[in-house]
Amino acid sequence: MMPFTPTEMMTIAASRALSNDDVCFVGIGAPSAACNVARLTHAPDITLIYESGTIGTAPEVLPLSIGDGELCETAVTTVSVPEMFRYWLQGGRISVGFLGAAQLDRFGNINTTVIGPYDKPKVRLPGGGGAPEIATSCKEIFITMKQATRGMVETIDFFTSFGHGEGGDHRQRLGITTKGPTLLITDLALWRPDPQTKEFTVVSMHPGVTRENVQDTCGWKVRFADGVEETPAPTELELTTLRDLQARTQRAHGGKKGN
Amino acid sequence: MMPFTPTEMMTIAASRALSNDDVCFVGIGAPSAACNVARLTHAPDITLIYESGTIGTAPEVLPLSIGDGELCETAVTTVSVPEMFRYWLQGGRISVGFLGAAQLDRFGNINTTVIGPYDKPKVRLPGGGGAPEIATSCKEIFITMKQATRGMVETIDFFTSFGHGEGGDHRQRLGITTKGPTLLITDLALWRPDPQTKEFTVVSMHPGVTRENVQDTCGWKVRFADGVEETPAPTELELTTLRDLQARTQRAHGGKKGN
Amino acid sequence: MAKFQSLKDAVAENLRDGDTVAFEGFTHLIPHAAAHEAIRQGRRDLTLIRMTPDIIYDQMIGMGLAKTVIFSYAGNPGVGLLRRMRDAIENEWPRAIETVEHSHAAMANAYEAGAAGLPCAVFRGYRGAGLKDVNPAIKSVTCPFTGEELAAVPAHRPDVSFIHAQKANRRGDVLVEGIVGVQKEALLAAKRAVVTVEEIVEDFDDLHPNLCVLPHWTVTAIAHVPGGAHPSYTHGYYPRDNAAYLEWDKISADRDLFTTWMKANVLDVSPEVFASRVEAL
Amino acid sequence: MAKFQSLKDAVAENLRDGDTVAFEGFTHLIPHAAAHEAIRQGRRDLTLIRMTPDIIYDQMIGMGLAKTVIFSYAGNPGVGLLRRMRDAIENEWPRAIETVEHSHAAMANAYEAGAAGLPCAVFRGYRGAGLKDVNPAIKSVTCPFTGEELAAVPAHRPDVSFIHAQKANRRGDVLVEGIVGVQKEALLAAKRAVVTVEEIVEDFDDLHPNLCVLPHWTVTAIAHVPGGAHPSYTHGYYPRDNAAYLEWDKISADRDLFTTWMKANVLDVSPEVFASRVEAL
Repeated sequence: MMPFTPTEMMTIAASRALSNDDVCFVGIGAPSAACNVARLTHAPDITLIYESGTIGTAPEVLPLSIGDGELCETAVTTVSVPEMFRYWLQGGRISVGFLGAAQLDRFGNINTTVIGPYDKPKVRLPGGGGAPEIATSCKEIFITMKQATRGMVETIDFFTSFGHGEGGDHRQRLGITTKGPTLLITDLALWRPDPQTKEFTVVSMHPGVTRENVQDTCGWKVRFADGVEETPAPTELELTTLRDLQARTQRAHGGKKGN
Repeated sequence: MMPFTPTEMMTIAASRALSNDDVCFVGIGAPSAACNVARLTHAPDITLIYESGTIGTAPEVLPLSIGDGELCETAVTTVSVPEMFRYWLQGGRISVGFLGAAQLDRFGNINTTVIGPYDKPKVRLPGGGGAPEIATSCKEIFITMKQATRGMVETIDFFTSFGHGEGGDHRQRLGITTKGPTLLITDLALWRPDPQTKEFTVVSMHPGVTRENVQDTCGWKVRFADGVEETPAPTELELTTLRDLQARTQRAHGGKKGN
Repeated sequence: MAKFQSLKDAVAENLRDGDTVAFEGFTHLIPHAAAHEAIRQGRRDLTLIRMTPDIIYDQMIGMGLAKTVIFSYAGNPGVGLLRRMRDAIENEWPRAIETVEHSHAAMANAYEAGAAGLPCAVFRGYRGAGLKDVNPAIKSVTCPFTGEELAAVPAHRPDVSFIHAQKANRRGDVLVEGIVGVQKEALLAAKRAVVTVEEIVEDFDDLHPNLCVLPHWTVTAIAHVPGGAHPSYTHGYYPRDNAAYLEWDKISADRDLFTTWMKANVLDVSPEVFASRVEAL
Repeated sequence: MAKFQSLKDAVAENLRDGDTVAFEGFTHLIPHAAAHEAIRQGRRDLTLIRMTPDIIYDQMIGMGLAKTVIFSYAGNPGVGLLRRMRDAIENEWPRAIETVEHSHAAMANAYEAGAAGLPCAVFRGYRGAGLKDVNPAIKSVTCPFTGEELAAVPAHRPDVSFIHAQKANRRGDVLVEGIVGVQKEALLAAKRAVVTVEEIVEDFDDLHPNLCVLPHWTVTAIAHVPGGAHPSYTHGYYPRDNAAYLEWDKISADRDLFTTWMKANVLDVSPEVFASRVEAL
């Protein structure tokens, strides 16, 4: 087994959750790496969509922004941003939406808007961008984040995007017909919502991770599934693919600055 | 003076009402000929838009349909039909819309839907197409038709598109801010709405036409403006341009049939 | 995922009696070959959606396939009336049909809303117009900011849409170019989408990034039918057969002539005939 | 009708204190040169609309031009936070600003509705999300056919929009290609539209008919500013200056450093400097 970092494990675990038939709405950072590792390994025909309007992209390097030129150059087609949100996202054509979080609660509700009160924030975060509608229009949502008690919290400061709300059938009660968060991929574990309560439950821990590691980095009392599995370690192919992608990306984006 | 037909006079009179800065929503038939004669004579920079999505077209021959290939080939750009109706027509970007009529009343209300009752029509006409929204979204409307008592009627059988309704400020009362019909061009005369009542009033008669000719071919009692003018006869340039256009069109569309 | 198959199989698998169906194409790219295949397969009780019913629906209505027609302009463009559709409305021949009539703006917006997954389209329309008194599918909503009353119509959500396009590539992506009409919207609004194409090419690598390409996973079936739009046209392949449109005015004027023509030119032939029809154009 | 003029004149004639203005470009084609000219001319009390405020609004906010910012994602894409915008919100430096926050879907739909001449945009959005509790500009309408509650937001109708594009021709038609973003909508939604371009060419005769071309009569002013999107990019001309985006994180972290940088790189230079900035990329 090649040695690997927790972040690499997280990215590779996320990539494994994707299949050849998926149509993914990709964010920047870990989701982008995961989606492209999937494309370069077991899911060569996966469709990657970035909200800049690029549909079916196959970038050689990871984009720094969601609107990098290479996304357009390698796309099947590039549409306007209103069309992206109307026909493609709202139209219900996306199978998996990836979201990250500054704060996350046990029901997959996400805050990326403010720390503190909205009107007088302690920290003004970037805000939701596409997330409020990604969270409800994609057939299902995968969340990726590194575990930390200040990120995985009992109560989020702002509902940037809706996961399972208060849990149970809260989505259905709001008339939302999509599944919402079905998978949380952290640097330590894989979590899936309990079928009834919708509370995220640890179903698999990454190699070498203990229950204490998971609980110590999570702000709510963690539930573990019966028979928690061990996430298979990254294969050599997965790790090499990810590292090559990141090395190519580094070279491409480390280019010289304009005058 | 070259001899000319009443239809030629109608087309040329309509073309004169257009200027270089106009953005015209063009129908098929007489309006299309008028718009293109204007473009080929005094208004070379006029913008012609056909509802097929072709913006700024300059066809060499008149299209048989509003979606002929040449409209696209000579256009500044070709957009989708939903965009045409949303951004370009509803967006308020069209200065002049041309409409024809099967039945027309004195207030510029138009019927192209049915003769007889809607549910049991004596004649089922093609219907409105773009007309209902052209009539209210363009800054002003020009109507062209050949005069006949069965066409210019006291009461139309169906309100396909709204002109001045019952006259007066009826448009404003419906919240419509555009001018509506400002000019009726027939084969005998030019008509403009009375500033107060909005009833179409003859302001100019074509050469050789008498008041009796106008009244005999109109189903309502005709009002004549103080000091009715004589429409200047077509110039040689206008007539030649129209006839050349029609001859080119004839040759182009008279082509052989597929097997 | 797009399946490459014969037009016969694509129609048989995707069009059922009683379906709501759109055959779209705005003057350009009208899918005549697909409609003829539907006629040969004898589908019944269809609800036909199309902005301009045109010759294509005149033929389907005249052959008795239609129960309802949702439309906005029932003319033979540049020629005159649709005589088979009139005969069905005025005289119930060969059967009575229901009509649901809209404006072009309403129809275009209804396709757009269907593609956008919305239940209805909202636009500024029908002000002072008579259709809203005779079509109960025309309602209104009030802008919560200005109080303006806007028109609302139900989104089009066909069971299946048929379009004709220039090209597919081997993966099943489809290119539509020129006058693109409402085809993208009609396809994305539908549960199933069948596309006939002039040509199948290896890949689309040389295309400009902003062209209208429908990814393979939005398409149910693709059939290779050169000439499949005739007597409509395909930009870059063959021109509109204007003479055929003029001729239709005569053929459709008489029930017997119509019936004989349909037998000889539709019922007794197969989709391959379309390629030869456009050869001389 | 498009008027060809210097960027200085185009900004002076079209942007006034107190205006509602959009500088659009979605990662690609961000009109930095036009924003710098607005900063040099010292406009005040602007309501700035933009999906992703980005470096361009971070600079305008930090220089005190903004009264209100209407936005949906206030980050430095791929890098982090917008430190000048944060400083204005958290510490009212250099002045307090009001924020009106939406989702991307709402902003895109609001531009679309503006271009379409509608008073509001209707879409399926904000379900379960917190923004509708803090932004009174988020309301709802009910679908008259299904009873579904849909989100409604006011259409964007800027007094003036600024975009950067690849090319204009001599008539003043403008070509935007690649990632086209919301630029067409931002331009058509505005009362006045100013476009900076990389290049002015004789005509557009060789363009594919379906490209995004804005006819000259939709454009108020065109200024020729090569490199005018830097550090954003222009597809076909120069790449994104990723290093400049990373560097901005440091410059914007400190008020003095920011002020010094703005003087040296914005206040004391002219639009011609943009051409040289992209030379080495």
